[in-house]
Amino acid sequence: MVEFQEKCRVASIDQMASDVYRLTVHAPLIAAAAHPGQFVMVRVADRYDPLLRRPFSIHQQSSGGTLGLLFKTIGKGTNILAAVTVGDSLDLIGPLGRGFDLERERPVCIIGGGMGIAPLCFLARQLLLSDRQPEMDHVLLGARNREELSPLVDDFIDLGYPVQTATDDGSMGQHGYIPDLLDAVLPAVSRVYTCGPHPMMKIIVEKCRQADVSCQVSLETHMACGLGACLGCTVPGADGKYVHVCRQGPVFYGGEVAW
Amino acid sequence: MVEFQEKCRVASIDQMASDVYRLTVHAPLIAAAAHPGQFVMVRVADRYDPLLRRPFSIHQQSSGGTLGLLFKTIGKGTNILAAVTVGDSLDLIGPLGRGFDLERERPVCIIGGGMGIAPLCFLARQLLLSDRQPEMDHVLLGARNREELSPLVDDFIDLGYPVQTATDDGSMGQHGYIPDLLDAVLPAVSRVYTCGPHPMMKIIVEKCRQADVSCQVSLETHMACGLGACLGCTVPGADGKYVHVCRQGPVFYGGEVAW
Amino acid sequence: MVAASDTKELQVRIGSLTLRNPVMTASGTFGYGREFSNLVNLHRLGGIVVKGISLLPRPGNPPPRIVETACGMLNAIGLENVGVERFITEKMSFLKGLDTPVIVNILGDSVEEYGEIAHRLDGVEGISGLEVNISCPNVKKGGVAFGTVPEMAATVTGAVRQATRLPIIIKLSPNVTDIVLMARAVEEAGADGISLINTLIGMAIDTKTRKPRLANVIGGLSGPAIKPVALRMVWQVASAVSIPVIGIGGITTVDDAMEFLLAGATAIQVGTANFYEPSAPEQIIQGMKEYLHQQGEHCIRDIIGTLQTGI
Amino acid sequence: MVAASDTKELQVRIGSLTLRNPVMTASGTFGYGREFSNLVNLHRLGGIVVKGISLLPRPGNPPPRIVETACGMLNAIGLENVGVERFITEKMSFLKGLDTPVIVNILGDSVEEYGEIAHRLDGVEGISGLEVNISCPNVKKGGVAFGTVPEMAATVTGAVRQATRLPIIIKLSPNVTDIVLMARAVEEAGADGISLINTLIGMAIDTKTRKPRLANVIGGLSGPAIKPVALRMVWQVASAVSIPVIGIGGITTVDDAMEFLLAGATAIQVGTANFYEPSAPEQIIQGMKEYLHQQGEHCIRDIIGTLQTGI
Ligand SMILES: Cc1cc2nc3c(=O)[nH]c(=O)nc-3n(C[C@H](O)[C@H](O)[C@H](O)COP(=O)(O)OP(=O)(O)OC[C@H]3O[C@@H](n4cnc5c(N)ncnc54)[C@H](O)[C@@H]3O)c2cc1C
Ligand SMILES: Cc1cc2nc3c(=O)[nH]c(=O)nc-3n(C[C@H](O)[C@H](O)[C@H](O)COP(=O)(O)OP(=O)(O)OC[C@H]3O[C@@H](n4cnc5c(N)ncnc54)[C@H](O)[C@@H]3O)c2cc1C
Ligand SMILES: Cc1cc2nc3c(=O)[nH]c(=O)nc-3n(C[C@H](O)[C@H](O)[C@H](O)COP(=O)(O)O)c2cc1C
Ligand SMILES: Cc1cc2nc3c(=O)[nH]c(=O)nc-3n(C[C@H](O)[C@H](O)[C@H](O)COP(=O)(O)O)c2cc1C
Ligand code: FES
Ligand code: FES
Repeated sequence: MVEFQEKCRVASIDQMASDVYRLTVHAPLIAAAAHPGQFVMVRVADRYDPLLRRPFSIHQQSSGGTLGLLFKTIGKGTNILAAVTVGDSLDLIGPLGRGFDLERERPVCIIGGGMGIAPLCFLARQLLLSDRQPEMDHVLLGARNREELSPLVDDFIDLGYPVQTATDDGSMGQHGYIPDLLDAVLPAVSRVYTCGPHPMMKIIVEKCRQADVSCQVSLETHMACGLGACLGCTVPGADGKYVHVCRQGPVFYGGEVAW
Repeated sequence: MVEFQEKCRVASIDQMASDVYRLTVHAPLIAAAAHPGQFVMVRVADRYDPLLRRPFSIHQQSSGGTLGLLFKTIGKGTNILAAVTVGDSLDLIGPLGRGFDLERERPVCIIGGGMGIAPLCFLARQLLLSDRQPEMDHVLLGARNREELSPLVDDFIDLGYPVQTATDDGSMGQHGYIPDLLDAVLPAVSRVYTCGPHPMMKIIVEKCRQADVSCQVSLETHMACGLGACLGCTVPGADGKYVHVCRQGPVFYGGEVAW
Repeated sequence: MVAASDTKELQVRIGSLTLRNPVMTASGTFGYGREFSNLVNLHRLGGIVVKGISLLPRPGNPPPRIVETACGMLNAIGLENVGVERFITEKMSFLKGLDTPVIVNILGDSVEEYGEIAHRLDGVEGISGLEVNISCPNVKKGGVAFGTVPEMAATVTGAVRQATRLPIIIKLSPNVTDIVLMARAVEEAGADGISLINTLIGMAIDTKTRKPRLANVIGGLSGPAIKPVALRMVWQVASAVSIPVIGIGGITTVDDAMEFLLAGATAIQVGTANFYEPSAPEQIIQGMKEYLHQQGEHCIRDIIGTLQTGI
Repeated sequence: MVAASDTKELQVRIGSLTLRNPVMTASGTFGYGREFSNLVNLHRLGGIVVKGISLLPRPGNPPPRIVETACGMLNAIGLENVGVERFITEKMSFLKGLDTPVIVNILGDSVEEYGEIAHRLDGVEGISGLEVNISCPNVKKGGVAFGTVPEMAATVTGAVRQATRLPIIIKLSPNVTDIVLMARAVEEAGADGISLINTLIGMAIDTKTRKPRLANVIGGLSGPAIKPVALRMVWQVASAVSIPVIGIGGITTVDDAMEFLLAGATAIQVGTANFYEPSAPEQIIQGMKEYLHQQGEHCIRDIIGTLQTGI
């Protein structure tokens, strides 16, 4: 396990939708060590308001030393982040936490909802490294509307994955809920990877349990340190004990946590 | 007495020296009511760090509704201010406090040190409105070095004032101290206006007292409100009672405060 | 009458005093009202609490008196004020012209002084209530603050109660081990309401000069930094007494204000925020109506104390 | 020997314990040290205070456990820890390999428990001292915190003193009326040092859901927001006791640290800052040398308590 604190120059910031941004920074040390499902803690301002770093999944990574984040503006920190400009310096700590186990068997099913799609892009790319044919896999992506979903879908299609979509407003793909798409493909897959809203993941974990398919989920909780030190990021584990999302996760097997 | 809270668009920001900036904002209400020697309270960030507004003298004012500030970066607030860009919005309250009394008799002597020159530019321009010939007046300006002083000197020269200068490092004008230049002109003037470092103003007030020349000084203290409400901006008055710089000043007659 | 009930949606009561809305300005942060008259529509406020008044004028502390801290500020004004007589003659003429309740914050060195000043203000036109600042040192008890000993706080409350027919609000100091003990003591002694918190005691040092940043060495900490402490104390006190509680401490936005109301405050005061955002009180009043709408409630009284602490 | 004296310029002592510099990491904010080993050079630190340890493992509070506030954060971790036995077997193997003093923060429900855990840790290789967290509720006294009653604090101090030969530091709670009374009580009961402050008690509410933001409703406030209160208390205590004082509260920069040393602290601890700026302790150590140079002083001991409060 290696972790770095790195001062990173902003290489690009693109507005993908009204409140969604893709940020690329030069972070050679973190990028070189990153594994899909891991995250970084970003210091969004060098003043004390906001005080704490913000956690973001690693969305993209390049051997050239860049790291991509995909984020939605929801509050103080993300709004500050959306206002950075190329050349600004950002302080990142990472890569942090336990990521996805890269399944060699196939086909797998990748299911992402909203910003939960962020880490799955990096996952999808890394899965291809083990001479896998993406055509056999399944990718189910959902979001509020086409504006938000469409650019993310392109990422998977560019890699050769077949993608099924759903949107809350029906503006792209199926009108409605991503987990509904799962039933048709579940019998055929050996592993499900998912990240998205908690209720969505809960349903998926339950479907996988019933179908006896291994399922990895990526969780979100409020975090102060991301390092396993503050013990602030607990969720109840399946055994009744608490688990710490930043170290034991953020990626868990469905059966490891209480739903 | 009128005061406004105004959201002002940044019209320009120019770096005058390594740590000196001139900021121009659109503030039609404040600009229309401004009198030389008055100041504004600027909210430099909409977060809570830094929390308090920062006081700045009104440096320039145009009938077109713009307001100019001249400031030196010394800490958190001024550094944030130095990073604004054209089009940003800044929240200002002003015009605040008691300004200079515009002397109709002549000649007057204007003495500024460092950033203390800021309000004197506005004063110098307003003095000309009463069909005064600036050639008869005296302007003594000092700063650390030529870089800081030269652009400010130009402002006075453009208005037609004769200017004498001094710098700490001798890079422009006399090597040394501004008050030394005063002795030669003091017998001839009917009024001295000064703003600058406290020790400088103290000497000037004393020289004026001895020469029985009326002298107005502009003071600086830490301010929370600028409105006379917090009672935080006190200095000892000449009568042993405290005076409040934001309301009873920032401009005082030399004899009103204890030195 | 829709219009009438509509204007009453924000109305609250502190003892016999009715406020058109729960948003007041805190003592020492709003001068004598007039200072803000160019920037704030004083007629929209729920109430104005004026700068603390003592029997005789006080010069206050030497400068420096204020210093900024992280998300807060320290002040050591030293209770500078014009004294009760000049307050009545010089400041009340403006204030009594307002259609907004004026609450006079009072302070003293001794129980007797509190009683005297309350007596002097009783019946003065334009005064709707007294707020009693008990964070002051009791000079007869070696300078221990009235607000840190329940018995002393109760004695002051009783003395003020005797001296006036005006509603009296006791303003508690947060610098105590058990705020509930203090609140119960003043409730029993006859307070009509309790306001809290006054400032936390703090300090700052200039490391270059190696001197305190305040001439008085220590001062009162206020602003957003203290909000969590204030909210906790308001919740504890509101859960323990049956008189109205007024929440104070770092309130800047409507969200801040609603936190205090949910925790049990009947009204709130905006303090330090008046300095950096004079529009805060009016924005909060406006925001409260929107909050009611969002929550599907009809009036602000349906919000007060409705924090759900169960799971 | 210039080199040797040079490396000693930052050296300070807490009882029999010598620290190579005054900069430690605060309990609960630095895990068991190892969590930061990728980011911080642990060998440069003056000391490491580990997460609070109880006799038996504790699961801690349900989530949510943390929330950000203005220039601060609230935590209600609920003293989750592995218990003293697993601490010794699982955590000490890493810690004892360090050349940096390790101070074990201990806590208990009863005086006996404090004594037992201190006894158990006595003589364990690699432990340089104990820091006693007395901000915990005394279950035998109806849940009143040990740290709010001088007698109870003294009793705990005495029990720990009896149970160990290690230097003991008592960590005071700031949630009291008179911090000096607390400090004197633990000094008399045999403490080798006093650390302060622990967190202020605070609260935050989600106005949308109308629920507390912490499952535990209340939590401990830490970070830059509390620094002025911490500094004031350190100054008061350092002026009143003759044992060393360790300053804690919002320290992020060398300037913050020097404020505490000027106020009388012999050493400091960096807490919440480890979360947002893990390099803070090392930056402070470096900055201290520069500060000495700027002030024309030779060693850090010449700075401690040199605040000039006269005019
Ligand atoms: C492991 C992990 C990976 C994440 N990856 C992404 C991602 O790739 N893209 C993305 O858009 N978001 C991601 N999030 C959520 C992201 O951290 C929050 O949206 C962000 O912290 C909000 O900060 P804010 O200041 O804008 O919001 P505010 O609401 O102002 O934040 C207040 C506090 O709450 C915390 N907080 C608020 N919402 C969340 C949340 N959903 N999860 C965790 N903490 C929260 C903040 O960190 C901060 O401490 C991730 C969260 C975790 C834990
Ligand atoms: C009436 C008045 C007019 C002024 N006009 C000008 C001007 O035209 N140009 C200019 O460059 N400066 C001017 N100043 C000084 C200016 O206000 C400070 O330089 C500025 O507040 C520093 O803020 P900071 O956050 O960068 O510094 P910090 O040191 O980080 O500020 C910390 C706190 O101290 C206060 N403070 C620090 N220095 C001063 C100071 N010298 N005077 C008052 N408060 C201070 C700040 O307002 C803030 O509350 C004026 C001050 C006053 C009172
Ligand atoms: C500059 C200043 C002066 C104050 N003067 C008084 C006072 O005279 N009487 C009083 O009871 N409280 C006084 N206070 C305390 C405030 O009324 C309020 O209780 C405290 O500041 C906390 O609220 P805030 O965080 O919103 O400012 C003063 C506060 C400040 C900042
Ligand atoms: C998440 C968290 C956990 C803490 N756990 C402990 C603890 O176990 N024992 C203890 O004595 N103090 C604990 N503290 C208090 C800190 O050690 C420190 O006293 C306090 O946070 C103030 O310092 P700071 O503002 O630098 O964080 C904890 C603080 C935080 C933020
Ligand atoms: S975020 Fe601190 S332990 Fe997980
Ligand atoms: S700055 Fe508040 S009274 Fe002058």
